[in-house]
Amino acid sequence: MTQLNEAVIEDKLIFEASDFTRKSSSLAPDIDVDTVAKSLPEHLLRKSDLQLPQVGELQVVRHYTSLSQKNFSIDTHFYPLGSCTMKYNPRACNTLAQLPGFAGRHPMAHSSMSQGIMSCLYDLQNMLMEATGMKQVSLTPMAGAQGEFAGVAMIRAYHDHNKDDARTEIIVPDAAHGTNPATAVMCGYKVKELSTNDQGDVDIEALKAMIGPQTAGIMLTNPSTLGVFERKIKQIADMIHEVGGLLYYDGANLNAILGKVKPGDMGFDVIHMNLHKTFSTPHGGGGPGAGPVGVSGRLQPFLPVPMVALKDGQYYWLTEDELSLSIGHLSAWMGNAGILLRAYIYALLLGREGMQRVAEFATLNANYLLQRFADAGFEIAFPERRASHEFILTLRKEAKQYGTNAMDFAKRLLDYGFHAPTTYFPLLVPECFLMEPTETEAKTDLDGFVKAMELILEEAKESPEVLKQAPYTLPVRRLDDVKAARELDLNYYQSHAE
Amino acid sequence: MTQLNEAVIEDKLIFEASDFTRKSSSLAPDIDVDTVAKSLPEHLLRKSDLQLPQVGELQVVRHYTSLSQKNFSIDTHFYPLGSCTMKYNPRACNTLAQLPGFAGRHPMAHSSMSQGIMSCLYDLQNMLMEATGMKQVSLTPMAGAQGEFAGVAMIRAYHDHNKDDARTEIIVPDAAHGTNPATAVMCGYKVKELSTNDQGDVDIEALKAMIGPQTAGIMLTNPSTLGVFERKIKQIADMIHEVGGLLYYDGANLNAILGKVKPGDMGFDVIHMNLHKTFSTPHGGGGPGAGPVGVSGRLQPFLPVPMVALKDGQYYWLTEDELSLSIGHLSAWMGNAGILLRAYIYALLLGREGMQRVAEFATLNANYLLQRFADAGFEIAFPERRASHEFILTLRKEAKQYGTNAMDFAKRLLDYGFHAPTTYFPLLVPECFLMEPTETEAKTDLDGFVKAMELILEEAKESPEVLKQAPYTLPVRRLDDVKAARELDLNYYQSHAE
Amino acid sequence: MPYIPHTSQEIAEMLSVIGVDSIEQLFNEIPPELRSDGLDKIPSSRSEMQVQRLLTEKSMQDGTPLCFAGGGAYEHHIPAAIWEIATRGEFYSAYTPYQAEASQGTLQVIYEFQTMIASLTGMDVSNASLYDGASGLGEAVLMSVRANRKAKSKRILMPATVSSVYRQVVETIVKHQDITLDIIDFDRTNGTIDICKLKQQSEPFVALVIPQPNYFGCMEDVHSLTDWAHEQGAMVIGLVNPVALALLEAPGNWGTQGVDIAVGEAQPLGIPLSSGGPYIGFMACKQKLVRQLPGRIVGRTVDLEGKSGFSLTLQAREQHIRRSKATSNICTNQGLMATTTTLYLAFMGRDGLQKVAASCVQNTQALIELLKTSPGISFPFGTSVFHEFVITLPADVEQVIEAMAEEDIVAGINIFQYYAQDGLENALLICVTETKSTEDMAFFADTLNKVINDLTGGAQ
Amino acid sequence: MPYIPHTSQEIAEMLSVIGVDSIEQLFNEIPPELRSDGLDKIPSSRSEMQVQRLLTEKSMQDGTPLCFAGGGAYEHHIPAAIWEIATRGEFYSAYTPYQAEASQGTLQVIYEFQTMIASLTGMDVSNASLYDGASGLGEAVLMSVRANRKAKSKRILMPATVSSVYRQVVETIVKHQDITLDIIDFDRTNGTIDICKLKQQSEPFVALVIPQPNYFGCMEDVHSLTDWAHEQGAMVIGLVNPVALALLEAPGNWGTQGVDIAVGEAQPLGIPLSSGGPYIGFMACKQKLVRQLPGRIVGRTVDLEGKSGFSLTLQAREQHIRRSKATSNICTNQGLMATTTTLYLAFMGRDGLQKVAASCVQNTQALIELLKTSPGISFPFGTSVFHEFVITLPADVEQVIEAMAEEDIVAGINIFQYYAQDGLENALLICVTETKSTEDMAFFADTLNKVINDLTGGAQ
Ligand SMILES: Cc1ncc(COP(=O)(O)O)c(C=O)c1O
Ligand SMILES: Cc1ncc(COP(=O)(O)O)c(C=O)c1O
Repeated sequence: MTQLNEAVIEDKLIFEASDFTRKSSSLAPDIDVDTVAKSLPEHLLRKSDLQLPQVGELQVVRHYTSLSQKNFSIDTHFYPLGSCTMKYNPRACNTLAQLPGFAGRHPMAHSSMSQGIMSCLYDLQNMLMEATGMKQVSLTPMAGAQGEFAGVAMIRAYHDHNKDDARTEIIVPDAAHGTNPATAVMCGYKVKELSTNDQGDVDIEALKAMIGPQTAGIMLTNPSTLGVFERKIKQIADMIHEVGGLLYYDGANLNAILGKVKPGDMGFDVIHMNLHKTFSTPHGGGGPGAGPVGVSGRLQPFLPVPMVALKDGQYYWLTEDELSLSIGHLSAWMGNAGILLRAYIYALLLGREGMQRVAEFATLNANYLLQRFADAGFEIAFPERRASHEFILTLRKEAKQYGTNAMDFAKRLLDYGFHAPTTYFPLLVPECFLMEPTETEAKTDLDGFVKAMELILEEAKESPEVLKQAPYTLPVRRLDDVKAARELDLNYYQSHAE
Repeated sequence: MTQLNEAVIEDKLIFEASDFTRKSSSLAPDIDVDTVAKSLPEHLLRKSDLQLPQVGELQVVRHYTSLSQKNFSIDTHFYPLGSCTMKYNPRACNTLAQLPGFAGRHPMAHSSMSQGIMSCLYDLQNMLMEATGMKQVSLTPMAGAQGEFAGVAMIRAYHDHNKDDARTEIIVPDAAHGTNPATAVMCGYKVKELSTNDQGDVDIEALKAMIGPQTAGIMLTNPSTLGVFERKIKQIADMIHEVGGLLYYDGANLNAILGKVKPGDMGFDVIHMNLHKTFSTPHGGGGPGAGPVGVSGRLQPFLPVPMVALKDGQYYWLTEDELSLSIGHLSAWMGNAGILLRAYIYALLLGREGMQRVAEFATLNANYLLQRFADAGFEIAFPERRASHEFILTLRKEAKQYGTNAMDFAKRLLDYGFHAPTTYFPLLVPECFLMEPTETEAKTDLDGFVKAMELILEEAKESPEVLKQAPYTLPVRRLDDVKAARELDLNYYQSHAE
Repeated sequence: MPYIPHTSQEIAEMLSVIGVDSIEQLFNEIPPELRSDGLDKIPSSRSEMQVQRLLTEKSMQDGTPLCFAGGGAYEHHIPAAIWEIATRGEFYSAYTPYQAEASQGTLQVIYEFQTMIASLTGMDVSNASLYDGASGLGEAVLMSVRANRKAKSKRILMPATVSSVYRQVVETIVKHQDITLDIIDFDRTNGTIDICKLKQQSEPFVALVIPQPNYFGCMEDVHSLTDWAHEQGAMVIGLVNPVALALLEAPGNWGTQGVDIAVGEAQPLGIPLSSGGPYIGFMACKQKLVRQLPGRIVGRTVDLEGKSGFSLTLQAREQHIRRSKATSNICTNQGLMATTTTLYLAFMGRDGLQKVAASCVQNTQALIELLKTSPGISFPFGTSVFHEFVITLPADVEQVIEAMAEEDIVAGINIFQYYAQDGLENALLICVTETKSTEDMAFFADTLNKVINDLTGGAQ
Repeated sequence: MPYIPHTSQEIAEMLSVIGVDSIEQLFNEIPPELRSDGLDKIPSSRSEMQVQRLLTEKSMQDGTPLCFAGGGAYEHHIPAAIWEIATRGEFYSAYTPYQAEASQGTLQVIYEFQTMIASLTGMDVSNASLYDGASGLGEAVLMSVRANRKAKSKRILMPATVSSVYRQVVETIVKHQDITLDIIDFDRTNGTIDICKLKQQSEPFVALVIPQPNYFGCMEDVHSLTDWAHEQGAMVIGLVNPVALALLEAPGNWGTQGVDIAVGEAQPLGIPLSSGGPYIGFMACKQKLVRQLPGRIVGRTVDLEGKSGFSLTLQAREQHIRRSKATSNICTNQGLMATTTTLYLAFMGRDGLQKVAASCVQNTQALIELLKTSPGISFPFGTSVFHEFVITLPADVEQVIEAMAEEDIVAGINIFQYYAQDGLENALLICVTETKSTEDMAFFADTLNKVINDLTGGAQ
């Protein structure tokens, strides 16, 4: 009875609503295209069809407004995606960054016409230096991975500058994010994988065995992606420095320690930060990010350009003209300037006091959630450790006993109105959930989340099929990823040629 | 299997998420309230509890973002609500009206600091004069009903001014909108209801019988709310004028005739416009609107103030100082100025050409829809007439044969993703649907709508219960309006005191 | 064709379904002699880019002055999230929630709005909004007359401490129904209702209006006024500023019984100044008067599965059902502004609103302190105020305002124009909210001193 | 506590569940000697109101100049609806769509983005975005080397008509992988690749980069260049401006086979200038190269009921699966910008984009006509351009730019600094898009003439 007749209008692709004879927009200038085209060299003109959709404006608004409603997001759902730091994103950060004076500024406008934005970036450089305990910060990398690239490139530039060209290896723990080894390779290094012990710490003996004059450096994040703090960090730093290597800090997990401990004090030579995590710039369904790098004194000459400097009350761009050893430019101008601006605004709103609270409440929420899950009978990956801002739960028991794996739990959580935690990462914990509640979630939401997991556990015991077929309440049921990869359909016009 | 466990978090009221001990906002100034309160007279201070919710910012964002998703709206759905003119609302109208220079202007700022906004309002006055064929326009009424009030008050002021105080009656057709008779009463008039003939025209004989020296005026809309054009309008105007009465034009249906025929040319003495309909300012879930009035020469002295005038290149406010016969002020300042601004922007975007098209395509869409419904076997209320921008379908046959009334069809339409047309208005057509597609809907959407109605008709025949229980796919099932009115619950804290 | 999505092929198909040759033919029921000859005086259509440029220029044409005017429209900080959420298409482009099941978003928001307004005013029930504070006061007067049909008069006592523009609007709205507004004079020494003159009223009256704080920024002695009016068998209409209610007693608790109707302008709660509108009138009343309330009302109910939901209720009071016997002709109201107000109060919370109110008081006191030392300025009503106060100037107030405008300051409101016969010569009404910094106030005071000095040739 | 929703009662309950006495105790695994001594140099927190005021002032500090600079970042009209929709919380605050079922909005948008980019470039497949055009070109170079493992060299032919900043970025990105960029000189008379010098290349190379239009605004002879490179057994990377592609042939159709990889900056499609970012690199390629594409890719598939849906696919190329063997280290990309671009193209449509492009060409020609009469200005490469052109000035270009800035004009880009050794003395690169009115162009020309006159003491 409650079913709808099959004719209910399915959501279309914008191309399916298009008709090339439609001319309905108020958005384009009024001009005769053909006449103008005649003034261009004939043989370079477009002869091939330009297949862009022609749809009425109202219909476009409806299409994308409706599509947006199919997303989970931090503005609508609890989103405990581990290592991704999905926290509250104050709206003022966006509205202020879009002020015409900021949005309209051309990157090549003379610096005399750019003092406003430059002062913001300069202040941000300083705040990030203070927050991380590094000597200098360059804001230009456009995401964490580009920050990593900049960092490892600086390590390489440093060794090259010292003519120390035997250093061909970068050490990366097995728990590390995939960007770490991928970056090392882009910088021309061989990757040595370092194992983790059963407490989630780096295996010091293994480390000892792999370092030497060939070691360019090590890439760590602390707390690690296992959600625990590497307690022997000082010893590791000393070991690496002793053999002439440098330490790279992957700052994706900075949320856990903001104001509590600084990477500079742990002995790191270079770090990147993910401002789209710790400083809450929008994730935007996959980006943009911002991945500033900070360095200790010895890497300062190699920082990527441009940076902002201040002389006689005027801000100016610091470029390779003054930093001749710089690893160079990573983007045409100042990276994701508009995102940096949002991070700056967020930093001003938080202030010193707010930053202190970030780590405190992120950690409180994570440890509370950990304990609640432990009490509910779930297996914690590192039960003897404190959680940092995130922690790992393993569902291997459930997988074995009920045949319901981590993905099944994840999909069923969606039905209960919660975004799933990160699944199957880090790779070394079987059937794992990496959970990061962040500081901006209320206790009631954490309790609701635990309750949902308890209910799903019940379902797993009683009718595992329910989980395996989940989700049920979303715009689509479980999707066939295998088909997606085997029968590639990446382009509407190509796949639907006729 | 697909059911969710009962524990899924129900949508709460904001009050249920509140905790008075929470202090989480970045939005308030940092100040010690108690100290300041001491500087105010003690006996006037608030002793009673201030029950406003204390909720975290993220939680507030989530609450209202999620609530918004429970609405149908023009940005998400076809919304053929007759007489409401739910058409495309270009976003630029909103973003430009919110520019700081407009949004931040205090209404009492000196006119030397207000030339920008005043020039917009002045231009709008002129454009509306041209569009309606009236001699002068005052923008101040804040919605259609207030425009009606202003209009009838002017009629009264006119007769009063002429010492013609025997005129105590206003004639209103039975098909008229409820605001018409309600307004007449607010202006101290008795309402005489005029009947309609079976072609949807005013019953001229009945009219003849009721007019005389007691007639202050008549309120008409043309096309009427029956969706047809009153063909004898000139004759009616002459009849009323002959007995010394005036003609009021309810401009809610202006969309039907914009650029095609002007109320001034039909013989009307005073009109109001609903800019939130014809000029597409946002309906906002119930308002705000804007209901400017236009008048012929004889009512000009009575227009409500303020208006904008121009002298020596400077705009200034025209008030009762210069218009001593004005009916006065209807709002503290210039009515819904920000809405007027949106209408002005829309008018600029449409321009002369665009305004011509409004009526053309609104009429095309309505007549097409009418014909499609006729072809599909639905009964049209006035089958021999052209539709204007809207038309009426009566479901009395279906109600009788299948026991499914207009409300059942309406609710079932929601399941199919279409907002229902206006139901049970005008009151004189049984089981009616007043449908207004507007000019901005695409043919494919009209076709989809017809298809849905056809399917529902099938359902009505085969299993009327499906309709009677609809909707099924919305956030709530059919609501109990009787209970709502009987067991009044209008205030959370009062109804849930404990 | 901007905004018209039809292709020529579609137009042809549609015409053929209808059975006509041209769109023009669809207008053939309109008598030809009435047909319009076009819209020549309306400019040709412009692209969004052109309109954006034009409007941006117009918006910047008058600068962004520092605003010290109040008088019914107040500058407060508006949290960014509010308008971002309120202008989401689903709120912004929905109609009045006639189909409740498809409008639960708007309906729940309004139910929350009603609850918040009732809490703020200390009343039982609130409606879903009226146009603005001034017309709302008009509706309140009409309501008091309706609710009091047995009353011997249709006389309303209207203090002169109510904004004169408000009084004008009320006059416009109620004058056709034989209602009279009798103005109650104010006490020249403290700027509040003259209690002695009030108590001399011997004729019966329907209701007394009490503003709090009043137009001069002064606080009325609401408790004794309320009790006095009730003793006379009349109703009390409280006209209140919603921000002030964070610190000042709610009208529902004035005197021993509280007022009967509370009304006011909710613009201070998250709505931009925007040249005077769109704003939003709010109105709340005692439970027993609910059937006399004008405007829409949302009620909580259940669906056929027993799940809680919301719908428009008590519609039998309204014009679309009751027609000529309706409580008011209002139809379209200020729904989006009700949404905004609800968002504002939800984001600020009780704490936040109290802090805003306290900050207004503190800043106002600070500016008063600065001006106390200004030569020639006096404070006719003393300085016990909420966030507005009156000063009288030793120079022509209009000239002062103009000279301040030259310095990009909206100096306040010339109230001499309204109270000329009350001896408030060259009086200026000044408002200071939480938006003003210490530097802003110093700049105001310095500029004012300079302006006065210039105008008086240094005589002060 | 801004953004922290915990009440003190809740904190106490949570600590007790955890079994610790204080939040501080949760940090007890951090060696005490490492603990930080605070964040003293970071300013104290400010309210949203204070930050709004500060940032508003900073944003206005430099005015809103008339912008005639391009060089990789272009001012176009951005329809209002785009950012209103793109910043809806559901798009703005979602993460990478790892849970496909809960991210169909973003995923479908990106699928549509890929389709639009593929259409625009005439290629088979597109990825979901790269950081920006410059780094995208770096990725394209890496991709061509990966795809051509059998090639005898790692040499890339990089014309000097590619933006010098782009070339610098590519250098930074590729230099650790033994890739060499050989710069191909340009023809001094027409500002395009010097075909003679190019054809003298005798050593093998992996790929030729072809910009269209090039950095000088001139149009390269893309067909013969593409065919020539293919004949040499090399790949072709087309570096294109997406607006220009509305009128100019798509790289997929250059020469007989089309390019192998098309890459560029999509900022002109609805993204504000915003001091250089966030922008968005796009990349499309032939089907056979799809497994070498860096970055995310969305595919269409079905759910277990056969309903169509979307998910991230070909993830085995990416760093989170393939780790050190990934096609790139890119993870977070420019998703929101892909959404914006998609919205822009959907709103403008084919017609709209063509009109924007035509308007750019027309306006550019108009300014050129005006400047032709300016004494002392010359056009080293002629005037057959898309929407940018080079002039040489009879005065110091940096001084001219500064003097124009005084008049609130961004005059263009000093390209003398990049091409000093190429004889482009005092060359200025000027861009004119559809945003410039006739008055704007006249103002530009007049001001430039005046400035030159001032600087040369009227010698011109
Ligand atoms: C631990 C870790 N390192 C590095 C990265 C890469 O950062 P980005 O995605 O900004 O490139 C991430 C992001 O997911 C991460 O979680
Ligand atoms: C025919 C008609 N007249 C008058 C009105 C009243 O206008 P408003 O709602 O703007 O007060 C309406 C609006 O619904 C209407 O449709």
